[in-house]
Amino acid sequence: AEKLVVGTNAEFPPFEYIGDDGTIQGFDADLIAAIMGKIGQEFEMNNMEFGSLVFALQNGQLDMVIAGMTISEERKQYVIFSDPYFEATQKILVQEGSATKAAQDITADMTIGVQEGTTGDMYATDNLPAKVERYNKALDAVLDLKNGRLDAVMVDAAPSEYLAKNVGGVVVLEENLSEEQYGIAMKKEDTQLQEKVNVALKELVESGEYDALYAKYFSVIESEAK
Amino acid sequence: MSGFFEGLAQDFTNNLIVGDRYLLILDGLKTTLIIATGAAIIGVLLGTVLALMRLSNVKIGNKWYILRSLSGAYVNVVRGTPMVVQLMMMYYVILSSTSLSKITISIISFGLNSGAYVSEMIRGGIMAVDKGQEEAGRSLGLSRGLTMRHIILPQSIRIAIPSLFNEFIMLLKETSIVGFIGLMDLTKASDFIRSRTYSAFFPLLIVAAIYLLIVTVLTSFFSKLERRLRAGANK
Amino acid sequence: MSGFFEGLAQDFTNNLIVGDRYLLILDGLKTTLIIATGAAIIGVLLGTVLALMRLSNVKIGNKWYILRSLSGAYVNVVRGTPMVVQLMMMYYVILSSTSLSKITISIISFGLNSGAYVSEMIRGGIMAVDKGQEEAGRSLGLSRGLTMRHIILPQSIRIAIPSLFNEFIMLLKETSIVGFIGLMDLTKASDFIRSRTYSAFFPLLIVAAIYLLIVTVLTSFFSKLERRLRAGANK
Amino acid sequence: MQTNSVNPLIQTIELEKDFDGLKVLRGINQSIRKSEKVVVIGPSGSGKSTFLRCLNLLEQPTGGQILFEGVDITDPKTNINLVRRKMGMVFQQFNLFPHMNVLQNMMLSPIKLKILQKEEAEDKAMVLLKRVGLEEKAQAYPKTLSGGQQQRIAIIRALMMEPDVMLFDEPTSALDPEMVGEVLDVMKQLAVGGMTMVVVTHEMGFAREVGDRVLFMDEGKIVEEGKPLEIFSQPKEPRTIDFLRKIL
Amino acid sequence: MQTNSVNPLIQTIELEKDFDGLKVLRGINQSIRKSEKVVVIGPSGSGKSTFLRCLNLLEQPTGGQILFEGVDITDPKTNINLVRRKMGMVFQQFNLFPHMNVLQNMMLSPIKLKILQKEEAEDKAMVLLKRVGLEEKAQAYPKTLSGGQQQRIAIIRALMMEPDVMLFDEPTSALDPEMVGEVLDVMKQLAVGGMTMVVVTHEMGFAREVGDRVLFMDEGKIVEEGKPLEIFSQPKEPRTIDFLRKIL
Ligand SMILES: Nc1ncnc2c1ncn2[C@@H]1O[C@H](COP(=O)(O)OP(=O)(O)OP(=O)(O)O)[C@@H](O)[C@H]1O
Ligand SMILES: Nc1ncnc2c1ncn2[C@@H]1O[C@H](COP(=O)(O)OP(=O)(O)OP(=O)(O)O)[C@@H](O)[C@H]1O
Ligand SMILES: [Mg+2]
Ligand SMILES: [Mg+2]
Repeated sequence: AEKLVVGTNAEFPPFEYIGDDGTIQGFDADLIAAIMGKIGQEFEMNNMEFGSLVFALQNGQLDMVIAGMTISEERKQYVIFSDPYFEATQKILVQEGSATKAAQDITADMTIGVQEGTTGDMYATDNLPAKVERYNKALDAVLDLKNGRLDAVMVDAAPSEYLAKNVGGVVVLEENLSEEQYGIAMKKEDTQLQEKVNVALKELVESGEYDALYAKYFSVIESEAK
Repeated sequence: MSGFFEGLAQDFTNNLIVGDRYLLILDGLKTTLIIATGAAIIGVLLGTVLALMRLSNVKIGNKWYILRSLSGAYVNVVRGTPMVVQLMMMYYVILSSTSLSKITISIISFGLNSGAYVSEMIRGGIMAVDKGQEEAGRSLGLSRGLTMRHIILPQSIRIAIPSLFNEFIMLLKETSIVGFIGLMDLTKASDFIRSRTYSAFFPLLIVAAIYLLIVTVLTSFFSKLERRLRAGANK
Repeated sequence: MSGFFEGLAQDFTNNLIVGDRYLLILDGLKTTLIIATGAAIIGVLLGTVLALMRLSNVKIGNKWYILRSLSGAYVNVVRGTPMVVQLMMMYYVILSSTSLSKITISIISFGLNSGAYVSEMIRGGIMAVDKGQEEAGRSLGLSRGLTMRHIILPQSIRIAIPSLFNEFIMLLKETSIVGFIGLMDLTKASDFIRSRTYSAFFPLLIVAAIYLLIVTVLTSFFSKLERRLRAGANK
Repeated sequence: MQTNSVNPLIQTIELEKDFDGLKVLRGINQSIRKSEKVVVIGPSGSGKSTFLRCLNLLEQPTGGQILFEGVDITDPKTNINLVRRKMGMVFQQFNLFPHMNVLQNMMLSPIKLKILQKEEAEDKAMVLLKRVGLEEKAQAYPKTLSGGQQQRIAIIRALMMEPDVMLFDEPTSALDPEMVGEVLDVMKQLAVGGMTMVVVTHEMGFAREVGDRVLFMDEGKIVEEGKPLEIFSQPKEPRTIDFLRKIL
Repeated sequence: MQTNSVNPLIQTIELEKDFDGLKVLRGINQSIRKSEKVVVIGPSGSGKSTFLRCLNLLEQPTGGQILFEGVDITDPKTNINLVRRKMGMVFQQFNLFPHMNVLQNMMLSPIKLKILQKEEAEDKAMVLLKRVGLEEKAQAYPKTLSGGQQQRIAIIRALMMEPDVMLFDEPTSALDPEMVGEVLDVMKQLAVGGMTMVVVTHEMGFAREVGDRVLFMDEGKIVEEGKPLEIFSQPKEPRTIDFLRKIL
């Protein structure tokens, strides 16, 4: 069969990022490779802006998207999702020693950074009074936070831990701001593919391969965060 | 056919009206215009200084050699590297510890960039003034400085004006890369709408049309202005 | 002082050596050069055709009016919108349903863009050829076409060559925005290294230095070439 | 005012030329016989160049007719490229092709129009070059030649087409004074050979020596004409008198 | 070869000029008296312009000396701007300032150098304009004037500085023939007024009528000099003979 094109945005470690050899690596990359292996499907990855992924899927440029993408009602109007493969929540990052301790401390004269088109972007835009600045990658927002150009950043939990640890000088607040689940997005008409992906996912969980992957990418963070 | 127009009307509503998204476009346009205008002003001032530094030589000897080579080096470095790289260098490195806003940093970056190009235009204008003009000035007993100020510079700026106008238009288009540092200009506004409406065609089309409109209006305005200036020069 | 140099050495190792990251830079450079070269070729071919279309008028009457205005409209639209917008339009809309690679799409986009600018250069070259040259050709009994081919075009290309060289250099720098569609060129390579090493200064510096080096080498090479061509013209 | 003549080679009838409303030629009636040498003089802007350029349709007349060897060449159906071959033109600015050497300049037209083979063209060019004393410049590029040398080449480049008439538009006024002579010599040689010539010039000596007829133009009209001696020593029109007083 | 004279206004001693090794002046020894009119002739490239331009240091000599009113102006300590005020220069290409009208052209230097008040300068300019018959052009811009008018303005622009000597470099050779007369008339008027003049020109009539002395230059040297009548009717040097034969 033809190669499928899987879209992602490799600016979202540890789910997806560009490795030292220039290829896309991370939890999502390994997971999709395992799934494709199970269903015997060749594929290639295509890296683009997060904000363009759903659109490019609809458009036919992509066949699937795995990008730490939250299953949302809004997105479901345009695409279909696999069963959830990851539990996630939104977190707020602030500078070390900041007076901001929770979402309610955020005021209208503050600026909050997000990655464009993510659920963090949607949440901050809809629920927080602050001015929202949208970046192509979460890292740039965190760097600006560190440099004092932003008062806070809102990103998914796993990447916030990862970035906080690597950038330094910023901390992740305790508060969980949402309950979300990541799914693999596909074109509306590809229900057969959806079926196969779900079956493969279930097999991976049952065989323990999923846990091994999880451990590979998240055990360090979990232990440190606790 | 009517389906096509309905689709278009639907696109129009989704992309511009829902959530007052046209406001984003207007805001983005404002940002674009502010950056381009601010940068153009810095560019012309810096460019003139650089051009005079570059020409501050010729007959005075080695005394001015430092100014001359500084100016030359600046122009070469700026013209030898892409604007995106310069912008990121400014934002992430050189000005990263300042509290300057993204707009200010963009104005500075584009202004410093434009200055290098403008200096070449003004230098070209100076060199395009007939050699006889300087000789006529000097043989009337005027000094180098007076000749430059009253005879050469007025003529060279008139010569450089078409390229200066063109530089402003280039600048306007080039600011479209400020999205690289997360600033919401006109281009980035289309990006944002795309991330919400999951359609690319309409936002891009609108934004392209706005740029085209501005450039077309400016071009015809500038060429009228030029014609008037030229007519004035020959009375 | 020695601390500074140690820091620099440390940066060098972290940013380039660890994980063979210099390979990313080399790959990016290759991509940049491929896009610029491919686009330049398309640009010159398209530009010549557009210039001839634009001039395919003057005395033949209305027959060629369509070609002329098509060419004019194309040039105005391309020059009236930012390259970033054109690139996204190509990638997300016009060529989105093709299976062309990002590199190919970039080459096409930059080539179509460059063609508009090149056509103005060649047109400028044609108009800069002394009017007397055409008159001399025609009064020897040569047709419009023969005069264009043997007398005007050879001279106008020689006139346009400096701007064509310059266009290639501009192109090389402008390709630095292909990161907008997720293609890893030289500039984007520095971005990736930044995502890995969390330091912006060194990767940007390296990449800026590479651009500067290429532009400097090309500039001096081109100006030597030009001098040789000019010498050839006057034997 | 019109010259009666047998066998006019060129005849203009009420020839007019407007440039966007600016009337530059206002009805010129002239017949030029075979072998005749006509010299055109007149103040700057009077239309001398325009008159000459209309004759070989470098300018399209806006009124009247031009008959060349009996054929109306202002008729859109005439093949103007064929007509121009028979009318050599020499310009004030020489207009040699700078990207070609002297031989290539001379051979371009006969070869591209398939009138001569390459060898024939080269032989012919060498004969002409010898005649004007420039055979050793065959391989030289125009930039390396003096103005006088360039203009001599321009003349024989036109002769390569074996024209029936030669039109000269101030052929010596872009030259340094010392080089004027060598160009006029070539033109005299041509005149002696029987070429029909129309020459716009300020060289009154040449006009006197070579001209059969002098036309004085002013404001787009031929104001006075006659033999050189008549015009120069007994001009009748006040404008002619005024012009000659200034110039001589 | 040197003219003996009392009170030389300008004296050149072994004046030399190289352009990157190209020897353009090879030792010129000349004395020019107050009120003297010197005409310089010679073939193209012989160094006439360079000689003239060295006199007011538009070109820096590479050897020898120039004494102006007894002062060595090649000495780096001389204020060259002060010297140039006393030497008016008129160029072949007029070189009026195109962005200024006629009055502004004339008033620029006296006002900027604080020699005259604005009103004085204007009055003086109007007097000069009247003298050359161009008072109604005071507000005109150079582009709207004929070549002859422009050159007359250029001459009186130089006169605004009340120079002690006027240098002319082929002042009429960019003019249409009908305009040559009006410019030569102004120059004659100036000569009659007693101005010291050094004139490079091909106008032999002017040289004969106005010149006190003619210098024939060739290859960077004054090859022959003398009264105009001597030089034109009995030239001695073969090179002079050859040049005059070509040009007359
Ligand atoms: N292509 C043109 N477009 C508009 N006006 C023109 C054009 N060519 C010539 N003219 C005008 O026509 C008039 C006559 O010009 P023409 O060149 O025939 O004069 P001329 O007698 O040859 O003058 P000169 O001695 O200066 O060469 C002038 O007023 C000139 O400005
Ligand atoms: N700035 C310069 N640099 C190099 N060579 C020059 C320069 N100016 C003049 N020359 C050369 O010096 C020589 C003499 O030039 P100059 O202009 O003095 O001659 P001229 O007698 O005035 O000639 P013409 O009658 O053509 O005006 C020429 O060979 C010329 O090429
Ligand atoms: Mg003419
Ligand atoms: Mg000279």
